[in-house]
Amino acid sequence: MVGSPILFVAVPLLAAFLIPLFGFIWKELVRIVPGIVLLYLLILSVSLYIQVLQDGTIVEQIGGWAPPWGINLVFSPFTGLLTTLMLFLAFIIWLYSYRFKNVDFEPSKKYFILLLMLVTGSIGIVLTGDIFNQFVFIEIMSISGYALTAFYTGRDSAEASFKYLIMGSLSSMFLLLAIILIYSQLGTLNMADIASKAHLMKPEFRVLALVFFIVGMGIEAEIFPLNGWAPDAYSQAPGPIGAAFSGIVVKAGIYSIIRVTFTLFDVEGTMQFLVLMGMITLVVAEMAAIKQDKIKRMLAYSSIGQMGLVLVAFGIGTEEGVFAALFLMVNHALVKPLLFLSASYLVFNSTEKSIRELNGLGKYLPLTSFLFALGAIAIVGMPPLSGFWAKWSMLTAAANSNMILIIGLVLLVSVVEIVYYFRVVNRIYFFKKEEDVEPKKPTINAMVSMIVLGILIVTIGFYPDLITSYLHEASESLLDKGKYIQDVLSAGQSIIQ
Amino acid sequence: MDQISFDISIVEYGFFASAILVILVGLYGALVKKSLIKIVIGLSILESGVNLLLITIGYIQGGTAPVFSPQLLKDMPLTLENIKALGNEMVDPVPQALVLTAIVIGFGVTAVALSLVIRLYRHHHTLVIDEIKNLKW
Amino acid sequence: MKEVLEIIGALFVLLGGIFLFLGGLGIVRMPDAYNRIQAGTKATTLGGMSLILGVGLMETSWLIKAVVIIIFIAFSNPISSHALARANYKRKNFPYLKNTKGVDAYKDAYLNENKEEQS
Amino acid sequence: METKTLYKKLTSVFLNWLFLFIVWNAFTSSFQAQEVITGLIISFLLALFTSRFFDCCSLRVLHPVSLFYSIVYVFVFLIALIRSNFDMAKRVLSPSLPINPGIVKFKSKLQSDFAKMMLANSITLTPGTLSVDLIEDTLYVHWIDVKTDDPEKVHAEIAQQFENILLKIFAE
Amino acid sequence: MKKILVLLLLAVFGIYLADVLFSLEFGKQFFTDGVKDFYLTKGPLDLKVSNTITAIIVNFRGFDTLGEVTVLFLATTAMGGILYKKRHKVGARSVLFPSSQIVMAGSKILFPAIILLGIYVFVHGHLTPGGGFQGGTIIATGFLLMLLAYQDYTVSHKVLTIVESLAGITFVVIGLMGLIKGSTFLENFMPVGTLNNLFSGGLIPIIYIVVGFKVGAELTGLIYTALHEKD
Amino acid sequence: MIQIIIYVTFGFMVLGIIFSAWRIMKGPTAADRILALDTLTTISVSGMVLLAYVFNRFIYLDVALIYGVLGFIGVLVIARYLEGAL
Amino acid sequence: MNSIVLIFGVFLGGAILTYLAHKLSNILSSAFFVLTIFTATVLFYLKVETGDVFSFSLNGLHLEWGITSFSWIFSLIVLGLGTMAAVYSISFMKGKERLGYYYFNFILGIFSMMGILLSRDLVSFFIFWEIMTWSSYMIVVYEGRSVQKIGIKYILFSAMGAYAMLMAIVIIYSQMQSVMIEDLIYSFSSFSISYQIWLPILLLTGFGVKAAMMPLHVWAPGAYSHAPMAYTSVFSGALSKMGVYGMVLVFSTLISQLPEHTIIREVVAWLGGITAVMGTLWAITQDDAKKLLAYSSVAQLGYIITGVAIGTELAMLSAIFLSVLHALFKGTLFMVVGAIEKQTGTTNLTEVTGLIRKMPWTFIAALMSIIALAGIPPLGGFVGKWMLYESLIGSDHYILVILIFFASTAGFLYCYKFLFGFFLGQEEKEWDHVKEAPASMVVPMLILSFFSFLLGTFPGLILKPIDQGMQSLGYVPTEGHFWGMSVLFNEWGNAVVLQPILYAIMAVFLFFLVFLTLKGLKGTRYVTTKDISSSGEVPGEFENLSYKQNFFQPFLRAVEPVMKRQIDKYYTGIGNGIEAFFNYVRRVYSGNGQTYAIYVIIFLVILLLFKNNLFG
Ligand code: NA
Ligand code: NA
Repeated sequence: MVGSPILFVAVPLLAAFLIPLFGFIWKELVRIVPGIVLLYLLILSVSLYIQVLQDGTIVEQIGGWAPPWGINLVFSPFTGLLTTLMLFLAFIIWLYSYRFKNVDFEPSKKYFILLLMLVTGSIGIVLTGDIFNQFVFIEIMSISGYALTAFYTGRDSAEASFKYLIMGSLSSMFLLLAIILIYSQLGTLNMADIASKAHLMKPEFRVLALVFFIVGMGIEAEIFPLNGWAPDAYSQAPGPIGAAFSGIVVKAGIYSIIRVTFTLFDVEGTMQFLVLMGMITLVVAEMAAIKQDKIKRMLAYSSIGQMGLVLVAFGIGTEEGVFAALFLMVNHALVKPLLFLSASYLVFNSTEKSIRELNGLGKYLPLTSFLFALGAIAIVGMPPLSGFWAKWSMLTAAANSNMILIIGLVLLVSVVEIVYYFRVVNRIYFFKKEEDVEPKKPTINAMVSMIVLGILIVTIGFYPDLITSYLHEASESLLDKGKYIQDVLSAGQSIIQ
Repeated sequence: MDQISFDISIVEYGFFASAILVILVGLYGALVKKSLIKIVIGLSILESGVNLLLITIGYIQGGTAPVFSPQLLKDMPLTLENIKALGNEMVDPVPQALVLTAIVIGFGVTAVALSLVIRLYRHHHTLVIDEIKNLKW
Repeated sequence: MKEVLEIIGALFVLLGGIFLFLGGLGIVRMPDAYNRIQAGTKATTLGGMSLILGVGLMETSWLIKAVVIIIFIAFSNPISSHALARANYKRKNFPYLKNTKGVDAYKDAYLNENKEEQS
Repeated sequence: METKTLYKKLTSVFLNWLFLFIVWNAFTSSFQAQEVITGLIISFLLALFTSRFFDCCSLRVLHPVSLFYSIVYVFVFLIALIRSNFDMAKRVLSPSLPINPGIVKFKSKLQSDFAKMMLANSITLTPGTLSVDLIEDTLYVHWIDVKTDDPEKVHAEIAQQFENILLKIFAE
Repeated sequence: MKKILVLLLLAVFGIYLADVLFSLEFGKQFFTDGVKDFYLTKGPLDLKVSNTITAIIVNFRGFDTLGEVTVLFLATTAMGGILYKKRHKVGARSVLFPSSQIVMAGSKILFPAIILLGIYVFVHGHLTPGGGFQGGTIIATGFLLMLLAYQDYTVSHKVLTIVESLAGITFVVIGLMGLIKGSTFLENFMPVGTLNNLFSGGLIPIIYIVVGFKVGAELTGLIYTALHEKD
Repeated sequence: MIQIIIYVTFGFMVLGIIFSAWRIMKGPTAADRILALDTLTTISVSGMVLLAYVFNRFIYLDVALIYGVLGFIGVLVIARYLEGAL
Repeated sequence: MNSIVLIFGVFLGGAILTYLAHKLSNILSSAFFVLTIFTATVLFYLKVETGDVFSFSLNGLHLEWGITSFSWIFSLIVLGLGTMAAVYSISFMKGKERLGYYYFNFILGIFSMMGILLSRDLVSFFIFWEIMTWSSYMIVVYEGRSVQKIGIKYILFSAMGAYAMLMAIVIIYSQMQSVMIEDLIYSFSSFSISYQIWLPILLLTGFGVKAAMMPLHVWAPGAYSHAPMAYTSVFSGALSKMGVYGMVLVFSTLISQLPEHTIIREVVAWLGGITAVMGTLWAITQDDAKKLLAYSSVAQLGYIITGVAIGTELAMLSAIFLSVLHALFKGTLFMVVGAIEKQTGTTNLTEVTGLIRKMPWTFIAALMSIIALAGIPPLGGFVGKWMLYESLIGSDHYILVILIFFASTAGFLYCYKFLFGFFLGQEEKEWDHVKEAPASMVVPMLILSFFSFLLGTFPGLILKPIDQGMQSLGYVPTEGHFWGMSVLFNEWGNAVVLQPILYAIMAVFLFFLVFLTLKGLKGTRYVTTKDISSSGEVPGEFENLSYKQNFFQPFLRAVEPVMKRQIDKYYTGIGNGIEAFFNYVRRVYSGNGQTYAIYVIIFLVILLLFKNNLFG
């Protein structure tokens, strides 16, 4: 036993409560401790993950009560993969954030607490096996998100945060309504228990609960008409937080919607619905992205589009589809943060943060620019970077399910994507610098974090087999609903007997 | 003074209906009112409605609070049967526990919302939501 | 003894109910905020006290806690009424003066206070 | 620390403790040893913490005379309250609403804030009067049926009975 | 126009929701083997907690509560972050507009009583319909009373921070001790005592006391921040 | 007999609540509304105590007390706000 | 180590080294640059033989690299032209910014083209194809802001083409769970009929973009003319041939399996023909040499596409032969333009004039290439075109012959314009200072033009390997092996005896050459444009009377109706429409948080209303 999944929540919480006290001792600890915590959790996650791949899913019962009575955490090949990915990114983002901007002590203390909690919330969403507990974690994540969006004291960040908050409140309302409907029918909140009893629900309750879940989690997962908050929040939050949103937070949103559709309910038509919504999200987001003149906003729309693509891949519903979706998620989780992080330095000193201001920066910030360009090539799915394999998996999965039209549409949209990313790259490298805004050189820690992401993107591009076996394990784990129920509920059954 | 039974059958659906009504009123406020404060109030009302519904779901006809207080136990021995019998007279404790969590969370969100309103007012000198849209398209 | 206490308690309860009703009636009927406060406070305070005392008498083991609530009501109600009355005055809702001599001894103090604030 | 302030402090801690302990027992209403002991400890800790606000009274209030007058006060107050209610009921229920409102003022002889507050509260709950504000030692009272605006007469009319007893209780 | 649209939408939503909910019989339980029966028997029998809600909140679903506490903690942090201003002076409220002397005098005596009430509520969380959140809220209300009555009343930010941090740490550490002493996080490792005694329920009262302190400190902080916002 | 008295009392209280509610809606000044709310609080506290008796649950008295405290401080907050001091 | 991996390693390592070396010194970087390409070339021809296979597995796919005798022919183009262009680049790029960047992408370009040729599976093929696309894009946009639109147009079309190709590959993979090209050829006939039609079309779309086939060519003139000339020679000479390479594969291995393949063939052949005509016409109207050559490339590729599409042995042979030749002469010509640009600073045909004595070697290279391009014997163009005509006639495409012949004839016009514009005509003081380009630029040009001369004269040298390559695609060996000897001394085809005509044409040509040379040696006098007296009219002061100006006015007036149909405009129209639509759509993000909240409820209500349709 290397450790227990509960530590993924307990340790950051402990750290978050400790950080204010540390601030009284030595202010630098406020910055350092989160990094140590994240690093520790990353190591723990990797070792647990290895263990899980060998010995099977770990189900942690909290308070000593077996599911369905107690809350449980499920560390499976699927959730473990996501957790590891999130922690890796969180650590990278921490590394980058360390001295990203020299804000006062008070805000920076809050920044690191909130960042830690943003990550913890996301991980909690992924790990928990209890539907109400997931709601709690969603709230932890959201509140951290609201606060971090409004972190900069400028005018527009509060606006973005307020929109996020309105949508987030609606989201929690719908989630609660769904939970109410389920509870009224089944008297249980445990996901595995719900999954095993879902057939006992009256059909109209089940469908209504599903609809509420889709609306509620669709807001977090940025499905099309529900994602109005996302571009604002992504673009107004500090750069590393934009990276965290696109790399970590939205992944948790997608996870929750997937868990509901794949495990909780077995409602006919859900998969086609995911494809439909994913497609609409993808198309609209890319349409909006192409005309943006703010760099982070463009990245935000692109992020939304990618999430649409992920949903489409999940909606294919086959093992290949899930595999592709996970591949897309991993790729996006590596590339989009890289784009956000590098873009943040490219527009560091400007107030407008417009694409125009990237003109000619290739000369002044060569490595940062290169990493941005690398990210751009990877995100549009051009070989030989990681994005290509993700897209390839997605397209072949679609082809194997005879979704030819989907392939065509996805590729058509990809063309749009290429156009706007290459426009930006063009500006960075081939335009003359106009403004007098002095570009800021990234700090060493920021550089290291970006380079690590860059290396991973290239490595996976050249050698995708590095991760594919894990993705396969994960997708099998997600699809095997019976095993999930068995894993979670077996302990409780033995108690009854 | 032992038995005073209150017949609630006349309001059979009244609780559901009023919870739904509160939800709708809150939503209406959040979706239509122009003032940021009123929107936040709308969201709070909405939240109350959902909480109300949650509580309503857990109600069991004639049930009392799920607290095994001394007055209730009187001199009963603590056996499984006794407890079960008492428990059957009680409302479902789970929604009550959930609602407490939901309320606390809702409170936290409202606090954040109000501080955002203050920030917005500081910058825009208005509370009209239609005038606060610098971020668009 | 127990039955007697129950009966007495029930009467207190009834009396309390009536005064609570009167308090409601008072705030409907009285012509301005100050008078409504007067009516509301007095009636509901007494009503609440009486009702709770009644319950305490009916169930004697509850008496101590009932008294706590009674004391709290007796202590807090006048304070909140006073605070409301004062706030209402500060919002320039002066006492109902139609058909009266227009006695308002507070006005001078209020004006002085305002002057201080401005300086 | 000066002896006097220390004495004052100890007094307020002690009184606070006593007060809180009584309140605690009233809250729990069970006189189990666990509860009582817990109550002693909690009220002591809390008394330490909040004693700097608890300056309502000196040890004098524990003197039998004070306690006796306190009881007297309760009865006087209750009678006044009941009278006031019937007075109010009469006014409320009579169709013509026989009122003649206004704000009058008078000076109180009471010294401590707490005593003044008690007076003001009592006045609020007695027939036809409502304390609007207390500035220094002048009390402004909304009177539903103003009979006089001479402070002396006002004092005699609406405050005298309480003030006398309060003076005895707080020994001022 | 927008109003009509919204009304129409809400009508549809309401009708669907009502349609489904009205198919439930009010006051009847639909499911047969929900988790509540387990709680209603294990709570008093195994945990010796008479308030089953408390048993659920602190023990069966104690993890939610940890999250809940975190949410509040985050809300205070968030509020502080959102309203942060560079030259922020604590205690900048004007003393020009004092509260009434009556309220001042009253709150002096009410304040300790209200705090005591709060403590009573969270200490008896396992016996009465109270608990850490309720008690904490009442305590914060006490501080609110003082802040209302005394314009220059200040609450030490540092003390609040220390209280809420320590309380949070205690909560997590208690949980982790469960992991070490028992086998799982938040598992009870203390004797449970007798039902309806003050000292019963194992860890539950301890956790609820911790929660009470934490919530009290956090809400007080929130109120304090909000009242001092005006510039 | 006692049951009837309690029913009657509830009847009175409901009337009181209706009157208060009417005043809350009618106003006209903010103080009127808050006053009515305050009245409502007192009536509710009393009602809770009475319900505690009806359901024979001592623990409900705590609820009533706390409700009273919160209502009182709520009124003070609003009063202070109306004064313009917040 | 496998030789293929080794070569790829050399390319990649060299690219990175070159880039890094650039940080130290330009000379070192240039050295690495040339060395990399040379080493790779040498290694390739020494070590790699047909049948060498490197196979590996990636992401669950079986992938294979190896050369076939068919792709070997194209490797000649890539490496031959690549090497020359690399050498040429050194001087050409001297003093320019971002050399490391240029070299890096240049090497990646060559590398990716070799990768395409070495890929025996579709995924590798696609990966290299994409690397080729973005590396060439990087160079197209080298000039900066002014070429933003051109770059975007290029990447847009390339991406659409590539994704059409990717779609096909994905479908193929789903059909046979393999991406090997040979598996595809083997199991293509078992695909459903709609796939049998659509897959080739998708693939052809992809290849058609790179081969600048109408109507997918619109990116080409801009991209060709705005990249640095050193690269354009590779771009137009080799990179576009990758499209041809792919088309050959598709036509010879897939479409030939279709029972009803004639329609696709006809359509593409006609597109090729039209491309040839239009390209020629557009080329004629250009006053800028780069543009002129760019359009000319489009036209030439048109011939080649026609040949590929017709797909008879002779047609295919001619198409591939023309591909090789086109690489040689068009590569040279772009280098010539580059040299002139380098020396004079402009490539405008109406400005530069009379360079024949100042840049004689450049002139010779240009002349040889022009002649080859125009199809005058004995240089290659003639052989190729003649074979094409014959194959068209042989397959009864009479109208196409007329088209191609028209294009070919009209092609003389721009050839003349090019040659005359730059080199002949009056010398002007303005260009007095112009000197011959440095040797490292001249030599590659001369080498290339020498080869176009050699292959034109001895087509057998290349036709034989081409023939072998075609056999690997399933063509039977060409009848009688009569390509084994030089065109000069052999009878031409079975039907026509060519020698008399040939000799006649050659006599004219020789005379022309001698005349020009003599004239060049004698020297010309300096005149100004005002010296011209024209039919009694007194020209106005600002009238440019240089006859290069509006040279083909009457001709153009005649073909004006055709020219008006500018495909570009349609694309622009479509583009604007799409953009406007996108702009309209994104207004759903109105910026009002409340509106977003209403969207949520609308979405909810839609789901509720249609829940029975959506969720069973
Ligand atoms: Na009152
Ligand atoms: Na009150």
